[in-house]
Amino acid sequence: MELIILPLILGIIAFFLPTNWVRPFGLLASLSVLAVSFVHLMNFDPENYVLISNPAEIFPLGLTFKMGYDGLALTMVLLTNAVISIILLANWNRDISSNGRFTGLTLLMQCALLGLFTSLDGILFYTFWELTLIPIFLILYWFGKQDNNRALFKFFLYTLLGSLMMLLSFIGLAYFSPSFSYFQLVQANFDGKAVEAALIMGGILFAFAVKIPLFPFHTWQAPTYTNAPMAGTMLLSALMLKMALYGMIKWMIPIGFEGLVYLKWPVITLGGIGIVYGAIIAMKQKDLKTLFAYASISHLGLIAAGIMLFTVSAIEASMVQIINHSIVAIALFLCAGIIEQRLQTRNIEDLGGIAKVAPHFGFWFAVMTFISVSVPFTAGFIGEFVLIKELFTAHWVIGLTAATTLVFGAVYMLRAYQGSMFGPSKVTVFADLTWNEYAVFGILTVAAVGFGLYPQVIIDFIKPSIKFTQELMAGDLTFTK
Amino acid sequence: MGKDLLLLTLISLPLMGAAINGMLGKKMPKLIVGSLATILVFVSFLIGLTLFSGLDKTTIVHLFQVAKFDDFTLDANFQLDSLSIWMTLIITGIGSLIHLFSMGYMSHDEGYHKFFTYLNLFIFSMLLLVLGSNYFVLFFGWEGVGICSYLLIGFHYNDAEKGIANSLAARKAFIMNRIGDAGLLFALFMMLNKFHTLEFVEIGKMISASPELYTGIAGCITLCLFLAATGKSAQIPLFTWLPDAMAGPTPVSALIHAATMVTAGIYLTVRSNFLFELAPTTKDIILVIGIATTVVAAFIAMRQNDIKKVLAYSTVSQLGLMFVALGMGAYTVALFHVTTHAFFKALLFLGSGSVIHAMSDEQDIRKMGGLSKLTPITHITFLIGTLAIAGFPFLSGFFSKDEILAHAWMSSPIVYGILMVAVTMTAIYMFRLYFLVFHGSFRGGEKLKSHVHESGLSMTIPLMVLAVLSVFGGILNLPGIVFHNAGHWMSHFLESTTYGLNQIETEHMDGNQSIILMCIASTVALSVMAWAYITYVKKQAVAKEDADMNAWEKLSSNKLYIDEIYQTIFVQPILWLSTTLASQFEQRILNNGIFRLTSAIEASGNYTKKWQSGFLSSYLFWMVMGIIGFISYYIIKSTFWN
Amino acid sequence: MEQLNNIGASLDFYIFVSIALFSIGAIGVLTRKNMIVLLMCIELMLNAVNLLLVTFSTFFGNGDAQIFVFFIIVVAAAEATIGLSILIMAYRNSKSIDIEMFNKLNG
Amino acid sequence: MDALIIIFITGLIGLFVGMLKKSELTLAVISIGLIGGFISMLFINDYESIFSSYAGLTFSRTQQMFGLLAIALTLLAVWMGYVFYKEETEHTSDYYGLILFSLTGALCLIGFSNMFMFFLGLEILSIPIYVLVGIQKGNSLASEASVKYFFTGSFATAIMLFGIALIYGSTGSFDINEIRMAIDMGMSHSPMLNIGVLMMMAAFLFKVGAVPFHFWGPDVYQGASNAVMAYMASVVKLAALYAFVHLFNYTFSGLTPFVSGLVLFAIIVSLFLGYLSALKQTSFRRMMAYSSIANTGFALFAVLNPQFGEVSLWIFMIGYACSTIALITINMIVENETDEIVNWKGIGYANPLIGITLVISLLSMSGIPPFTGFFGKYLLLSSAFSNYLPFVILAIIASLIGAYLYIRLMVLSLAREGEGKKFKITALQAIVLILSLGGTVGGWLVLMIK
Repeated sequence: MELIILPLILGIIAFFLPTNWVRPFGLLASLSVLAVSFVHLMNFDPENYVLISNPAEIFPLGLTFKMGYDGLALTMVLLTNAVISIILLANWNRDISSNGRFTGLTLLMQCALLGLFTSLDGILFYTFWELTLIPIFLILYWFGKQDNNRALFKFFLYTLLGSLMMLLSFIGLAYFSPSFSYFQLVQANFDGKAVEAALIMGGILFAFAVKIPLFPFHTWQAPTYTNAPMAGTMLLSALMLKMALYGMIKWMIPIGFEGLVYLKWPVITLGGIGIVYGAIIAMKQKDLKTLFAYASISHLGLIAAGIMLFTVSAIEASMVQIINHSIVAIALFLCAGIIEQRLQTRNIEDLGGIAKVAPHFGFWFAVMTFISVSVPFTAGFIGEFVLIKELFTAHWVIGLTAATTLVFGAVYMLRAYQGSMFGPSKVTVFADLTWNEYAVFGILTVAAVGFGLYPQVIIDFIKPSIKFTQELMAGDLTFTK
Repeated sequence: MGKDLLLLTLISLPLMGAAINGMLGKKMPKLIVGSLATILVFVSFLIGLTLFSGLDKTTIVHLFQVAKFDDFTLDANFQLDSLSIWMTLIITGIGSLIHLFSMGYMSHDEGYHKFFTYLNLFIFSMLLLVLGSNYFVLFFGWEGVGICSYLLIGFHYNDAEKGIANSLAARKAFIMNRIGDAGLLFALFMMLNKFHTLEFVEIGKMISASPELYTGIAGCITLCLFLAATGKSAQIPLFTWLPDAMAGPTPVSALIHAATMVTAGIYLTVRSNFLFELAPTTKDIILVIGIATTVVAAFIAMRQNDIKKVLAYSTVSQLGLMFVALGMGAYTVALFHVTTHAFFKALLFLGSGSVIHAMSDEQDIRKMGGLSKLTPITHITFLIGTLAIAGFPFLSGFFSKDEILAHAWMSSPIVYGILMVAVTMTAIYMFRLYFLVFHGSFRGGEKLKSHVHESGLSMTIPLMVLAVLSVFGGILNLPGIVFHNAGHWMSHFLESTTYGLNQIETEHMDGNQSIILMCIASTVALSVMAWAYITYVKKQAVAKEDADMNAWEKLSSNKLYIDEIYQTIFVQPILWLSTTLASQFEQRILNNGIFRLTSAIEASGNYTKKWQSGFLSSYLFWMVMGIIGFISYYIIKSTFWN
Repeated sequence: MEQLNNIGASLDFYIFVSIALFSIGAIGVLTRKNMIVLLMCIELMLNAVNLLLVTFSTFFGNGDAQIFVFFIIVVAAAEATIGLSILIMAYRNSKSIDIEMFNKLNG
Repeated sequence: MDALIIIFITGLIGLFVGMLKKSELTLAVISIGLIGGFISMLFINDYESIFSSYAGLTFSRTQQMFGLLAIALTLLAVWMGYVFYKEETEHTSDYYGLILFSLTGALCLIGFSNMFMFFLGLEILSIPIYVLVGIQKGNSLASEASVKYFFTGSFATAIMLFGIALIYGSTGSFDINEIRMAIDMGMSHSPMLNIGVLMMMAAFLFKVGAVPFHFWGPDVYQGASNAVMAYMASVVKLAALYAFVHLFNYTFSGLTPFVSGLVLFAIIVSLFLGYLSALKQTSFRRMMAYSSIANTGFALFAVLNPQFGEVSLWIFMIGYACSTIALITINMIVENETDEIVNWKGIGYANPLIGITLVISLLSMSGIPPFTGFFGKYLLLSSAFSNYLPFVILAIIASLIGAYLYIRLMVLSLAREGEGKKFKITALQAIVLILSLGGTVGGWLVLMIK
């Protein structure tokens, strides 16, 4: 429980701190939360569930305030804490990080995310799902571009529409399950009611599809990213999108499994379209952030499609890919942020020759580029390899479609990199990296390469929980602690 | 020291070098940086030799398990057998020579330590490629060399005038290789689904156990593998990146784009021969593409005026030749040509490098001429290289090429005929190049001439070593007619790894037939040489300007317009699609569609609020209307509801 | 029933009369613009209700309805007073008692 | 019973205390009286009253809860209005007296068990409001509002009475239990009864302010003062809604399938009309009026839900009333002679307390968990889910529009660069804000206790 309470308290404190204390406080706070989660990790055994809140009786509305984590959730928890710390570190040399409200909101965001990942109760899940929206909204609004209201409303209402659909699904779910406890929801039997299952699943899917975002629901993303501050973009792409993917693995498919037959291929198709569409649009974008936004549409389309297959390997691979994408997202948006901070522009056409004036930045940007095109020795390679393999096994057409990301990814990423770093030096003065940026890049590279060479860590961690979920769905497990 | 440990050191030494140079290179003096890199590679060459001498049977070295998914596992294993060790020797041997060469060549470059870091990294990934015991590790190496070649081609990215061009060339190379890699990936997927493993040995066992089971899938797999091979080894349709890749420093061209990386495709094919043997169709396709490539490239090479471009196209052509051999199932022959080609092509590139160095970075042969006196060593070595590639009797190229021609003759005279044409063209452009560069009068102007000088030792030693190799390389695999017992030593050495390959031994045809073939080959070489001597030395002909070229010459010098064709067929449409989608679909339909909808909803508020007129009478009126509506509702309802 | 029959009129008759009264009142409310007349019309509607209630109470022969009528009368009186005072205030503010004058609040 | 009497007496005392021209004193008296009423309402069934109990006025558990809520909300409204009331010291007590009398009516309306008390409650509730709306004598808008409210209101009363008369005519009783019995015994098809019920429903829809009887709402809310509006939007709505739900879920439950169509129509139209018109308002109180029309639309789902209707309504009203009171308090703080919404620019960023309160209130109104507004909507919709799914979906869509409305206001008031000037908040207002915030955040926890 302290896992969720701690960031809440720290966040509230951060609001009232004097300006010059905020920066170190924020970093320390996030690190302390990270430490706590590591303590959880130390005495965690992937084979079983850890329930951090488990009241005996069922409250009105079928509310059971169950909270806990398995390997899957704990992975996300660790990811969240790590990412939050890295984001705060990455913003160290920006004055946004000395703003109490920003730090506080980030920590509240962390609290909401941790709650989301550890909640084992439908309504609780929905609650935290909505709560994450508020801090990010305020961050975007207060620290983003000042004329960003339209993009902001688009983002908020779009996601809100999605979550309302999810609410409908949960309301409908109440008719199939005695309570909102995760375990009972998963065991809710739709025998012979596949269509209902599909409808309920569809409602939940809508919420996730907007967040991910899947192909036709992605229009909020690019404007939101471009208007957001660097930290906001990082939070969005490195964490909030992952909520949806996690939700798909942990909640959507296990709950509505009977309906999966109806939704499997449509979603995979959308994912496939997204892969190509995002990549193709990214090719000619001028604004680095927009480019990366479309790139992430392409990447996440792949992950979503892989998840919908719901084979064990696919889910393991998508977890690897989720982590990798968080790394990539932070890396790329940090690069864009650095360029913007130094030059007040992100337009590739105004850039060029930065590598000459700032060789270290050039080098690290290159490394990040290669990580993001998921060359071997990086986590992305394993993830994409297995995901595309699974898709190819499911059907060769989608396999081919997914594989285009190998080529197109190289095309737009190299264009972005070379366009901004190489060529005739339009940029004459460019301050090279500061220590915290070095640190961030270093950490990210180590993580990417580490997971790329030994992804087994992640796999061992989540395989039991997938198996467990499958048994739970099959109902051979009467597990209702 | 156990074999596996030796193997791991062999692989890790270049990586170590890369790490050290990468981190501390900036601080260290250039000499140490260069010699460190060189020595490490050379040491691994020595280790390779020891392994080679002590080689008995195939040994697998298990390093660690990368990932275990529920129906397959990905392992980092290394395999030690004749093929892999042979490739290792080529890579490390040529590699160390070229390292040595570049110590001199790059001495004035500010990116010195970066260069050697990349080179060592390349050697490392190349070793991964050839030593890996399964397709997964092979893929790691496969992509790794791609990255290194990207980095090295674009090495001078911030060069004042050629910076953009260099980085574009690098990008082109990387992306085209990526297309090939996709093919390799799909091959891997199919193998995983079919065999549930990627180990060469195990797949080989399965297939040899019951070949008939796998004939169908083998076709698809081999096609994908061949796509990958075309990407790396610059075959039609993916060959256009190689000439552009000459933007990189010359040692890079020699090492990566002549001797080692581009032969990865051949290695891959030989490695998976058990699959190719099951897919005759694929082999025919390989044959056709090989022939096409070798002819086309040779044709283009004839009117190139950039010394490195000529060599690049000749590389493509030679690779095509190797694929012809593969297409005919003569794997060891292909490898033999790989080896000899590595020798003389490296030699030629380094020679051209030394020339360019001497000419202070001038690459246009129209500006050269008469360098034979100014740079004697380069001249001699270059001549040897030329003779070797042109198939001058009893040089390395002569034998290796002759093997291929012999097989061609065996399979069908037509193939043989076409290949002869290609061979002739090879001789033509090589001698043209040689004579234009080293004979006649210097065309570069006095100022330039004063600078011209012979390169230092670190550059000439490799040249000489390679010259020796290119002369005597043929001994490795002499045709049987000369020494029956020593004949085809290399083929026999490699047979152990190439399962069930159908050898067309030259022994099968009677001695004089093969002698006739040899005679034809040598006569062609000699006559072309004579012709070239007359044209370029006696008549003092020089490379024409573009203006007064005839049709075929234009075609040749413009590379058959293939780049332009690709541009219009593939690149432009995609970019157009990108802009159109972004502006039309994305912006107009999705964005504005939603925006219109929302604004319409918002605007509808204006109408709803009009209802609130502010007049009491209208309020009362609507209330009465409501009640009347209620009552009418009752009337309707009561008629239906009971 | 008897009493009703004695007067020679059926229950329906009374109901119709009161409905008529009520409708007249309603129509008056709708058509007239003078507040005082509006007030009177509403009183008329209330009286229609009274009539109806009284009729029913006679019909059922129990008295609660008649008590209810008294309630109504009282409340009606209260409403009338409040209404008149409001009317006066309105007149003070905008020298008119025509309801068409009051449309500052709209939209 | 005692609660009513205490409150009524307090109202009278308040009037006399008012002669001392000491508004603080009046406030103290009134507050004490209300708190006393609250306590006696809390234990209303647990002790023997000195007054003989009257059958027409019973307080079951739910009714008791509604009563408590009504009193509590009145207390909040009284406190938040104090700043405004005390300006005209000689009238302070009039305001308070009237509000308390009206509260008495509200309690009657909550506790009624026959048509007498119902009618009386309704009138006692309404008549003081007629006065309160127009009590700013000089203000022409106020007088217009009170004129409109009075005429439409008394017209509705007449209709209501006609309905009651018809129901009496068909069932021969004023007692709701007897009426229920009569309906269950097969009266349900008698035209007189049905039309009577429909007329009552029309009047109810008027009282709660739902389409097509909503017209008074915006005008009256805008014309009335913040304080009065707060009281109307919270207590009056609560009492009227409860009476509506109680009558139709208990007494006329046999007719639910008959009226459901009309109710659903009213719900959907109110939702969309309310939110859409609210989008285009510039006056804050007017916007709140429209949004209250829409929220009424939500609340009416309770009418269709015999089992949980009243509980759901209770939770929903906590959420709605608390956030409304909070918002109106804020409006009162920031208002400078006009109540244009633009006054709100940047206030949230400059004044943390206001900021937090308005953010949470608005989020609760847009139905975002874990705030009471969400659970209210959740309960209402989930009970209607199985039978009226399409309408639930429509309601969800409408609530999205509503969310847009509230978020827009939130964005406006949280603007950074705006002229976010600091406002001084009196202790009483701060208390009101915090209390209502508590209600908004924790009100739904009551569910967990039960």
